[in-house]
Amino acid sequence: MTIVNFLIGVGIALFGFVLQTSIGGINRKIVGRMQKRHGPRWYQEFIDIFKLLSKRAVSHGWIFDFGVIMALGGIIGTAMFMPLTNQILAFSNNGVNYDNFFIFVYLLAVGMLGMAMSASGSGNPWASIGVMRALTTMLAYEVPFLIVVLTIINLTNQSSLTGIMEYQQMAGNNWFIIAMPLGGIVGFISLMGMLGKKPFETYIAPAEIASGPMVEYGGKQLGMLFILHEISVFIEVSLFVHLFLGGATNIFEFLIKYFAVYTFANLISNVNGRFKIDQVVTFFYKWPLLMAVTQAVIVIYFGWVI
Amino acid sequence: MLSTKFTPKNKMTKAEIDRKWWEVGDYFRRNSLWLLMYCTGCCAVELPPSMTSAYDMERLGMGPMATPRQADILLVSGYLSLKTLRRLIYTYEQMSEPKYVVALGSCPINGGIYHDSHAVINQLDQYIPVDVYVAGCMPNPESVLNGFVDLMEGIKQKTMNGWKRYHDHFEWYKENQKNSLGEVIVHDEFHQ
Amino acid sequence: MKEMKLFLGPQHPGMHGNASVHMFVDGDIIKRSYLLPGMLHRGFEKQMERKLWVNNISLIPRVCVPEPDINEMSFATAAEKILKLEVPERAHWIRMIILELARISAHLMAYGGLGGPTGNYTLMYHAHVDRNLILDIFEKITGARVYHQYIVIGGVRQDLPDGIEEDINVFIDDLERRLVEYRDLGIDNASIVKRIKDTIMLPEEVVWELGVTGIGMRSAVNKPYDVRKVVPYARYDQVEFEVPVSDYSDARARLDIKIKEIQQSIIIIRQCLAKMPEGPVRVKPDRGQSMRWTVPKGYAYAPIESSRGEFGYYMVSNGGTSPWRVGVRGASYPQGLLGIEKYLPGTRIDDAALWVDTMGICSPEIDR
Amino acid sequence: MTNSINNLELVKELVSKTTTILKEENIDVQQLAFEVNTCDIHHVLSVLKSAGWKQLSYLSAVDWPDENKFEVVYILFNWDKPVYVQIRTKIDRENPSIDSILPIFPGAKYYEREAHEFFGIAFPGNPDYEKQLILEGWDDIPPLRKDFDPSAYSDRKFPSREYPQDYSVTDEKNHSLEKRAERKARAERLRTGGKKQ
Repeated sequence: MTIVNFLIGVGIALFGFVLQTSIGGINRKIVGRMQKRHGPRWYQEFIDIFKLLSKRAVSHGWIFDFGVIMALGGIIGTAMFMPLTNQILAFSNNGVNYDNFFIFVYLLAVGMLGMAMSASGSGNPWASIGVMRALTTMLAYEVPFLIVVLTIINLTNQSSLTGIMEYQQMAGNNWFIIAMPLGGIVGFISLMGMLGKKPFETYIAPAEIASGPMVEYGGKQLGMLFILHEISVFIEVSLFVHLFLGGATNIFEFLIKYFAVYTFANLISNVNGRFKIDQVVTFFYKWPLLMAVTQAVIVIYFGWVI
Repeated sequence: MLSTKFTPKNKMTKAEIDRKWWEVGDYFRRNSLWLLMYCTGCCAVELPPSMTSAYDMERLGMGPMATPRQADILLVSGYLSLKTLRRLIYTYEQMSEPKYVVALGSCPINGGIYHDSHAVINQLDQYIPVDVYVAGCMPNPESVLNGFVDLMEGIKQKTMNGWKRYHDHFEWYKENQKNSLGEVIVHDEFHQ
Repeated sequence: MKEMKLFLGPQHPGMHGNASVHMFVDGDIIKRSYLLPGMLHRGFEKQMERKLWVNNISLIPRVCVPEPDINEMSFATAAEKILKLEVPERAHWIRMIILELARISAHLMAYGGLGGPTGNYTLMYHAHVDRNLILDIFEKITGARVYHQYIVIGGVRQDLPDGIEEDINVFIDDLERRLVEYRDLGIDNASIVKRIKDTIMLPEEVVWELGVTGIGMRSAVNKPYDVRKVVPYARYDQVEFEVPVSDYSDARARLDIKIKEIQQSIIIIRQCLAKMPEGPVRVKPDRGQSMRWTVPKGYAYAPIESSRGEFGYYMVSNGGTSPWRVGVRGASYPQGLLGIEKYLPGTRIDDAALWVDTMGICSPEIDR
Repeated sequence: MTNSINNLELVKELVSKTTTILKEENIDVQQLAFEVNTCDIHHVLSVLKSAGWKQLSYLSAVDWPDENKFEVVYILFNWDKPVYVQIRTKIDRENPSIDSILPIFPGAKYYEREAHEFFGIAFPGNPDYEKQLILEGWDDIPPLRKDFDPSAYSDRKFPSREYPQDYSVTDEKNHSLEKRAERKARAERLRTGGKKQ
């Protein structure tokens, strides 16, 4: 574990930020075309973020400020562990890769909790409703997602992301989304929930709770939240690529898969309405949970993996 | 060609450095203007066309925002009744700086068609500083967009500093607000 | 549990127009709620008393912003009722075309407004594209996009321009084809159906208690209670159209009726274009008389079917050069004020914006 | 519309049976107006409501300062027998008060609040008619009374913009032709973008 590892880790986080921000911008353009309009410039998201950082901000006490920084730190810390391909990865030692899946599950929660803390610190009732909804949504999508991932871990006998990637690449690119179709669908639906895309956008919901947790943020804090959001999207989409789409052997493969997944999620999001919070929970605990359990039974007891 | 090694360093003072950074910031600020759509009046009905596909404001990097803290522009769309003005001042003071005010329609300029009404104020810039006026009743989407382009140009030329004026002449603005509104604080049966 | 107080508006993305809904919530359920109107108050009724009859024509469209033409029509018919003035035949048909185009535009705006509370912005963008085409047609006919000042006392301001029939036909054919798409994006979209089906109910007793009219009433009582059918104005008794109704009034039924009404408006416009006779379009006051134009003493109430319900002007003249008193009956008055106080409680916060949207509440006409 | 005449007759009969009609007006084939005594208002309204006129379309007041009276207007409508009925009554302008019709038409609540706000008419029986509805912090006589002058109020309260040049046609030094030429030149300048031709 040398300083070089840390530098690579920070580099990956930075790469993730730049990648997701540009792809987000391109996606805004694609969605614009879908809505019969021209759409913004592709680098608009960068301008937005830097503008927010250049503005003055109001503080609502130290919890408010500290929560944002804690969330951003937590997310950057998570992103540092993310492998891009089989080889590009920050922390590894003599062939042992430190990119266990559970690192992401735990560290992502730090980001979420920091944001929840800070938003509650603002004292705005919309923000506390938003936080409550965000945590409820998290509870809803985590359960089916974890069942599917545990099935994968059971199948591959390891929880390292690069290990799972290599397992899929070994026998002629046998991706889990094809090998375990039900699980793949559950994974994608949970991904939509993680990204906060439209049917599950309940905790942002501008027209209902005035953008929820973000309601009191402006200026620098909002800029940091945007960076946080971009990096967490990077982590979540990469997790899906690595777990279900066979990872990537080189960086171009990763970029193509990443772009495809994110764009697909975004397109689905833009022709849907959003659910109410109780509908989100019942939805996740109904079909995705059932499908995830069925998939687990099929894989573990019957061993039917294509 | 001068060798950089021996040229004396051009020392910049702190003020100059700040100004340079401010200019860099101005580039970002003028290319990403977020609106706070406070639909104070009729002109709000021409905003959906200018925001949606027909005129597509997002080309210029502009978009609607949900809360005053996130927004850069306070878009006063039309006449202001006293009741609205109270809430508008609240909203304006909540926005994070630098902030700009764009007033649509002729009513904020001189009262427009409601110049003799008992409920509508006549001149907005007595109460909060206004950066750009877009005249017309109601202004077309073209002229609304033109107003925003003017605002961008003004940010580039550093003439859009209404928010600084509000700081400098805070007493004067408060005085005017008190004279017309009686009291700026909202009192009604729900704010017990 | 303690009640928490929330404001939906006046500056809130879910609120249409400048009004504020104050809600006291327990968890996610609204316990008490009020509408706080008056932020769009301009003192219209006072302003009209101070202006000449002719000047008022430029003032009245501003009463209800999303659908200005009903104001002009209502004002003109009320004055004509007192004047006992007979309007040229062609003017009636032109008025109907304008009113129906305005109805389509208001319905599209309201239907696209569904995109806001449910988050489906694609629907909103598509609806606004079509609405913008209507505004272009208006610009060709009247010279203005939103406030037309076209329907005046004694007819319409000027005749239709050449070739406008072609434009209108092209547009309505196009729109008729796209209605399917609107259904798919909106009320038949699985994720939106979850939000709007079986919620935001409006039972029949409530309709009679509040005095709700328009789509809200027709969706609940299952009878064609439409002012155009019941008290026909202009030449609505000479065109054939259906009034879509239903007997189960949830949010989806009301939106469904909206789409069906667009369809019926298209049919009416087609008939108008076919049946419209040639001839003069306006009874003009003599040259130089318009400033001194007086209306005899009298009272009249002129109801019009707007996109939200019965809209009317109550007009009193004492024989002077300006109206003595003009009262505006806003179509969204009952459901907007008493409805929010009595029937919004019990729903969830998520539904509040949708409630306001699908009940058809237009704040400028409540405040005036 | 074949039976609209019958409907008119029906309304006339109903109202004349219940009360003495001070004045009757036929506005058009589907609209009638009656002026009745103030004490009979509730009776007339409830009779009409039970006969099917169960929608209160409008409630407001008209100010007649010459007679020193307020006129309160109720407009009812029946969707099955389509006739609009205006019921009007005159009350004193000093300390105006009329009993609320809330027990008959619950929908009248906010109309009455508004009438109180704009005319100052009291509606005993309506629990919160005295609360402010539309205006906020009003400090003058109710605005829709005829003796209220909004222009003076506006001049007193809201500062107006002062223009360095007077563009109005009532200007004493009004040189129309010169002004028109000036305007033309300005338009030309705008059109060509300020370039000299």
